Amino acid sequence: MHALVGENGAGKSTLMKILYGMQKPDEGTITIDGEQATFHSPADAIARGIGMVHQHFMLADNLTVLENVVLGGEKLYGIGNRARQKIKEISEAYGLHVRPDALVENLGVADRQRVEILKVLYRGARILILDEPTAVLVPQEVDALFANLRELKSEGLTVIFISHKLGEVLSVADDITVIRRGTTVGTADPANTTTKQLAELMVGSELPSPETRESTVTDVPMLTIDDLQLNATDPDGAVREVLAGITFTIHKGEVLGIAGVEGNGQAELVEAIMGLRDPDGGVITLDTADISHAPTRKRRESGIGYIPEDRHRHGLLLEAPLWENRILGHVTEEPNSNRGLLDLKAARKDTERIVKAYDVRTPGIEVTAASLSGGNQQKLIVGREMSHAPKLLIAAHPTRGVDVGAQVQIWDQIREARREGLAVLLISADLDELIGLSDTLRVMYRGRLVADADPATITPEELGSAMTGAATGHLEAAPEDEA
Amino acid sequence: GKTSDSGSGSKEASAAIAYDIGGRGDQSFNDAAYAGLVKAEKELDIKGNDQEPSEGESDADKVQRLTELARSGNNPVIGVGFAYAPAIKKVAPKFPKTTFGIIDDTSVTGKNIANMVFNEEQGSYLAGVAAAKATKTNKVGFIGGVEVPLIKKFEAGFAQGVKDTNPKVQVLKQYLTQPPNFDGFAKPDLGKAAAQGQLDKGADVIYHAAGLAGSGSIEAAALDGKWAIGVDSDQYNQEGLAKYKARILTSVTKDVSGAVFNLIKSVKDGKPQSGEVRYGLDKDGVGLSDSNPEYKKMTDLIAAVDKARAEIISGKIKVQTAP
Amino acid sequence: MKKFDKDRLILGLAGPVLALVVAIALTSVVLLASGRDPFEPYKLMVESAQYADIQVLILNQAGTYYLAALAVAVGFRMNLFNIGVDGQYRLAAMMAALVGAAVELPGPLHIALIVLVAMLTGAFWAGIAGVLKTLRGVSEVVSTIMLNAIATSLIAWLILTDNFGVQLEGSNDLTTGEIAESGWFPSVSLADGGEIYGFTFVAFALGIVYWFVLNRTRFGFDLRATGASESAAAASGVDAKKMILTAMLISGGVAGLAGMPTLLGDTHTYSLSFPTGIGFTGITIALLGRNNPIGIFFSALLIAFLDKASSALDQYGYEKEIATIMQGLIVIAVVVSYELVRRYGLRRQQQKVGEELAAAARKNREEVAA
Amino acid sequence: MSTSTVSAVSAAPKKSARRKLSVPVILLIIAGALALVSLVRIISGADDLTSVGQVSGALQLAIPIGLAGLGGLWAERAGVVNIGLEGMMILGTWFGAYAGYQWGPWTGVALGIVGGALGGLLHAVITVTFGVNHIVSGVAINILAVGVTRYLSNFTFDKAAGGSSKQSPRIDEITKITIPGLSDWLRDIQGKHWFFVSDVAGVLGGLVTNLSLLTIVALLLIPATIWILWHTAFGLRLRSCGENPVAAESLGVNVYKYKYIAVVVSGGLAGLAGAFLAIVATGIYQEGQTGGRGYIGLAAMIFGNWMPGGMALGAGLFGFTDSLKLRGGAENVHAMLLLLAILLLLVVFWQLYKKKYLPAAISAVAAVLLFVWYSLTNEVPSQFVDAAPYITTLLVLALSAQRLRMPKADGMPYRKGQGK
Ligand SMILES: Nc1ncnc2c1ncn2[C@@H]1O[C@H](COP(=O)(O)OP(=O)(O)OP(=O)(O)O)[C@@H](O)[C@H]1O
Ligand SMILES: Nc1ncnc2c1ncn2[C@@H]1O[C@H](COP(=O)(O)OP(=O)(O)OP(=O)(O)O)[C@@H](O)[C@H]1O
Ligand SMILES: [Mg+2]
Ligand SMILES: [Mg+2]
Repeated sequence: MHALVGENGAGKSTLMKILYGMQKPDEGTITIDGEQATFHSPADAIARGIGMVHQHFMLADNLTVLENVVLGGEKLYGIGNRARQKIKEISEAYGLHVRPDALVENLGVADRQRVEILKVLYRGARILILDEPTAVLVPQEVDALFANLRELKSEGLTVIFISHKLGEVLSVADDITVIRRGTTVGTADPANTTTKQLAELMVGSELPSPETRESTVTDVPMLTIDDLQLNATDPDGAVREVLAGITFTIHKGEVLGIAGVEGNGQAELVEAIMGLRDPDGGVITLDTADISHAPTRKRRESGIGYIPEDRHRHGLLLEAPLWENRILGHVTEEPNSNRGLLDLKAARKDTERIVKAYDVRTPGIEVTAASLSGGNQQKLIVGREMSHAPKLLIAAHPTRGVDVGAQVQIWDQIREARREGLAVLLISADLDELIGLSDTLRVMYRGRLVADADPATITPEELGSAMTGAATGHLEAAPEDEA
Repeated sequence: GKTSDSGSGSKEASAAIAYDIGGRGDQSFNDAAYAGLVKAEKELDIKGNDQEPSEGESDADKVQRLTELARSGNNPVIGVGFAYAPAIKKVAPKFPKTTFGIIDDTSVTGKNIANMVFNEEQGSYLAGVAAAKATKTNKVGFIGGVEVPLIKKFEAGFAQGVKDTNPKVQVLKQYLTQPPNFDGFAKPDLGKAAAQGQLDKGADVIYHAAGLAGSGSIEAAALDGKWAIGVDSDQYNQEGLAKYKARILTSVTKDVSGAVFNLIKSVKDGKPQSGEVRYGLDKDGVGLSDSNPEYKKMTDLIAAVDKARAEIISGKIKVQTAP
Repeated sequence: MKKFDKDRLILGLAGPVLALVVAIALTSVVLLASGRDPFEPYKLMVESAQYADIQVLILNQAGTYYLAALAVAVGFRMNLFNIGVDGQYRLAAMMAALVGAAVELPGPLHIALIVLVAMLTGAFWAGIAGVLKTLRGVSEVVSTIMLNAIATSLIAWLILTDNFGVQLEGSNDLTTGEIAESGWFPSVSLADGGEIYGFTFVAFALGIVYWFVLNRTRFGFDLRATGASESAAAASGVDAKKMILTAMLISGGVAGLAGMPTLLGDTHTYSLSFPTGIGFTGITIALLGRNNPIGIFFSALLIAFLDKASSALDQYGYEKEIATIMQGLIVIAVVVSYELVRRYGLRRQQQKVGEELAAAARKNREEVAA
Repeated sequence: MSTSTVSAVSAAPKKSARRKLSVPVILLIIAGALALVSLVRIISGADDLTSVGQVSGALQLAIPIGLAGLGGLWAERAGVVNIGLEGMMILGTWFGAYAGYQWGPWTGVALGIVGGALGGLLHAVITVTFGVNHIVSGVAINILAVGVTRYLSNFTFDKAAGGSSKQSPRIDEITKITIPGLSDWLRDIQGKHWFFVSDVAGVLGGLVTNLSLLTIVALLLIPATIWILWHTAFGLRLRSCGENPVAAESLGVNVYKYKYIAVVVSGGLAGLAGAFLAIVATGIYQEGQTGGRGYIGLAAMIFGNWMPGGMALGAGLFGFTDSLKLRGGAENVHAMLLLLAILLLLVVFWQLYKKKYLPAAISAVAAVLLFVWYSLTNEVPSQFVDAAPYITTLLVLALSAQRLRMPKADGMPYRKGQGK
């Protein structure tokens, strides 16, 4: 099991895409089993036993798991029952728990990940490439994944994986390669390397830690949510509770962290607070004003900053230049516009400022957002949201897919603003981040807040178990947390 | 700047026609006008020019077209179809020496304007008489291409002819499309479906005033072994319909070609027509064809038609122009 | 920034020029294949376009096209495909003509009323599609196709003499009656070339408004953002439904104006022979002009030129359909060349990015080595 | 406690969004609808509503639309929007007639398909290889097809006997079959105007009377499409290109190839639609014959939610109302008012049941108005009769809950090797 680490845009994904035949190298060779190989397309790579799980899942939402898996490999076991049987077989053999006839659209991230792995195994791959497979998983899921991977390794498969979480890299990898700006800058032996050394090798800086112990929490409530209820109607007419009885308060200078396995209502909670969904019950109060049914724009103007979970869908106009992306979401505010008219000059100037201040790596502000790497896109978003001095920041996975260097920066920004009275609603799958940044922790399960915990004492493992619904109420550090 | 005077040196006498939607090749109205022009070319030794419209054009385009034709020395310049009325109104005063002809319109007048109009209702009346005589089911059908006043004239005459001949006969009527959707003159499958509907209701004679779409009506009637009545030209002799000619009882003819020829001739003779030139049954401007041998055998029917013809010409019967 | 990048300018011009050359070459091939002179038709068309009256015709037509294309472009800018411009402008022209003929007011007021009625009617008709889309999720592509046909029927009914229509004595045409002279929009008369409809200038002025609203106002930004990414726009505070409805209403309102140059400048009445199909040409022009007001302007001129200059071909024994073929080929060639030029530009940009990163990497390595 | 497995928990399981209608349910729905129509027929006396002629007319009018829609479906399932259907259909009419009048109708059909497929190929080159906006390309093809066919007619049909620059000579007919005994028997039963039984007989009769062989081919293409696209490896690959081409590419699918095939097939189907119009529906080529049916086909496809069955339903609805209006519209469409009023009444009950009082009230008012209109008049003005197919389609779309799901990557540019 070989790990590849490096900062954002270091070239990890690109290297793997070359290895998988999706992009062509300008020079250099690829050697498999002592044999030199050139790939013109993924089909060639697959034929040579290489399989890849991409950073952004490569699944067709509107097709079933079965269809997604057999696609491109129809010759192996057909597209009917034989294939279904084979999928069940593999699924059982590696404990993947995949249902072949489910629509991918209805699956959570972890399930999708397993479908991706199954896709690769189905083709009998001997070399498995995983690009940031753990970024979206909770610890238990990560453990399960690594258990799966170890199993594969024991069967003689080779696994290459990319991760920004250096701890897990050290714990599972047999060998580590560090790349920076497109070249190998070093290798490391996990047995006698610390995360600190690894981080230094990567970015030349120290391993960041989200620790934040001095409390800045005041008793002025900024966001109060009272008995929030949100329903959704299924296509067959059945009404489902998506959120129920959500009640909490975030004070000025407080970071409230919400832990939960993805798909348990966090996204919907954020959307309800942002005004993207109209709640079916309950009251949302921002700084004494009732905003339960206010339009999104009004909420943003009254001081909510938003770092969305899916930056491509909710945070950026990919085909627009950076300065237009800087205007997005704050078109009615200074310096972007003035009495209904845009102030392009000021907006451009401010974009330059953000690019500098937040170290967005880009050749200029006229390039499209799509041409930035993910980490840099995120920095731009954070920069934009912080530029309007928000009263409340909703940060969903603010450092997902962001390298360690940039992580520190983002955390620092949040901390600093918190000191000045910012209230933060933090949602993250990275439990270290959650525990490190939050003043208060809540656990969300099936649309309800089922537990709370003190970040000072809780461990990721304990939090993780509550996220699966195994524990409720106030979580104590000690193992005898109430059932 | 310059103007589009192609100035082809009008030594040789020349006449021009400007077509309506459909243009040359429509096997109907426009082609009939063209036939008149060709006949004039042959018999009067003049040069004929013709120009097509473009789809959905405006009056300005028509003005430009007529101006260009007049300026390059054509005389007469004939607008085929009532759509040319506003354009002729603008252009005619600018070329007082040129005669302008317009077909199917008398709303624009002037010394150098000849309004060639037809009593379509009279021809249709005769068709109504023939239909009423030919029907055995006492149901006959009328299919109009596009519901515009001109086609309603056909309907009015036909219905009156039927009723006057045999009040018991029921007239089914159907229009294919509404203006400005002129598909009803162009899509034979619409004509076919409409005719089929009337046949299913028991009609056994179907008269169409639907241009090309009417060929679908003729087809449907013929395949069902029922009678069809054609329009504009003698459709019995139309090549495209040869297969169904045996079931084309007769056709209501409208002598557009003759009208065009006459106007050109009058100009050539130095006595240009002006004002309303009406072509009715009297001048054989409209009429009922009798090419089908089966038709010729129906003496009773022919007698009734001839009687009606005489009464219309004498003014005893007044045919309505609107239903 | 390097706004006046010379390379970019050359690239920008290279596209259209290359496209025209290719389209003309292909058309010549068609001519040659059918045994015609491969070059004379162009000569004839260009010659014909030197006449003042043809130029006026082209300009007037371009003005009409411009309005229709702007209407389409407003929709396209936010991924709404308003195929219904055709029905919208016809219905609008008809209603405007009806109201215009029914009242008599002092000049500017009369015109203003007519224009207002046209805009409201167009907006109303497009608004139906907008409402259906926002409330019921009906695709605007389907609903506007249907509404075009329904507009045809509605007009046919309204213009019956039993309802609101007028049939002049001796005419086979149905009209809405003539608008009094106070409701005529003044034209610019040329010595012998005819008249440029005054409304043509209004049309082009509207292009400036379009540009300004889209690129310089908050509303325009919201609209473009919605077009670029509906989800991102929603998260940024745009009410997507309201935006769809608004865009549809604006598109319809502008569409309603498309009949105005002809109505106010020439016919002063709506009749069965009122020009049709302009909405569809508008789609072509908007696409050809890439929804950009200047691009649309040139596209409108180009298409109008091909339309009008081609009538000369008829006289000289050439099939004027060749101009239609040319239109199709030009559209294809232009958009393909846009795309090729865009890709070339993108590759260059990426190269630059790559070079910069490589340089940075080298520096880095030296530092590491040091 | 950290050893607990999580895999089973993950996201709250949602119910499958796609409900599969089973065959009996579909049959039941059809029977219900027919019974309703029958009721209206009995009340209004508009016996043509379900007559043999009406149904067979509807079929004939629906087929070109349905074939065009099917063409659209093939392209869009592979992610290419095809608004050029109209143009490809025009090519189909021209090529079909050109070959048809000279070498017989079946050659005409073959060449019509080829003509349309050529249009499709051009669309594929422009959109897939050059990555141009699909709508632009489609619009350009529509213009080009009009120009090319009209231009060519000047050199071909114009010279032929019985043709002109706008019209081809007559094409021989394709064999039509009528099942002798059955057809007459059904027609008899239909003629008795019994409740329901006659309606069933009328519908069945319409489907077995005067059926051109090409009509049968066209009808079979719908199940064939379902089978190819949903039950073969080829179809899976093709659809994956419309859902997520980058994922397909990452699994070694040659996305370009499938897009090309799909768009060419799409053009071929549109060409077949054109050939059908020229050869079966009309018997000649006629300039402007397609008259926007390509667009209507596209609308039918969207109406049918990008599924062949739904598309066929859309085309059928259109053909049915179109036929109704052409066959004595004033009376038939008048009866439709009653049908509509009853349908709206049902909607009212449904909405009341769902406790949606305001929409129920609106529907109720509309139903009453329709009923009043129905009872106070004898016919509908012919102008509105003409609009009947369009209004019906709009109403159906507006009343049925719209959960349109187009292929995810439909209309999106795709470049090999540039996926994220
Ligand atoms: N062929 C190339 N030539 C020059 N530069 C390239 C090339 N390919 C990629 N790059 C640059 O190198 C970076 C590679 O991005 P890549 O996706 O590999 O990063 P990454 O290491 O996966 O980052 P992250 O951790 O954010 O996922 C990009 O920023 C891109 O600009
Ligand atoms: N051939 C190339 N030449 C130069 N740059 C390239 C080339 N191919 C890709 N790139 C660049 O690679 C970058 C893509 O990086 P990529 O999206 O993989 O980054 P990432 O950090 O992995 O982002 P994310 O975390 O969002 O996936 C873009 O900046 C793109 O411009
Ligand atoms: Mg990456
Ligand atoms: Mg990344």
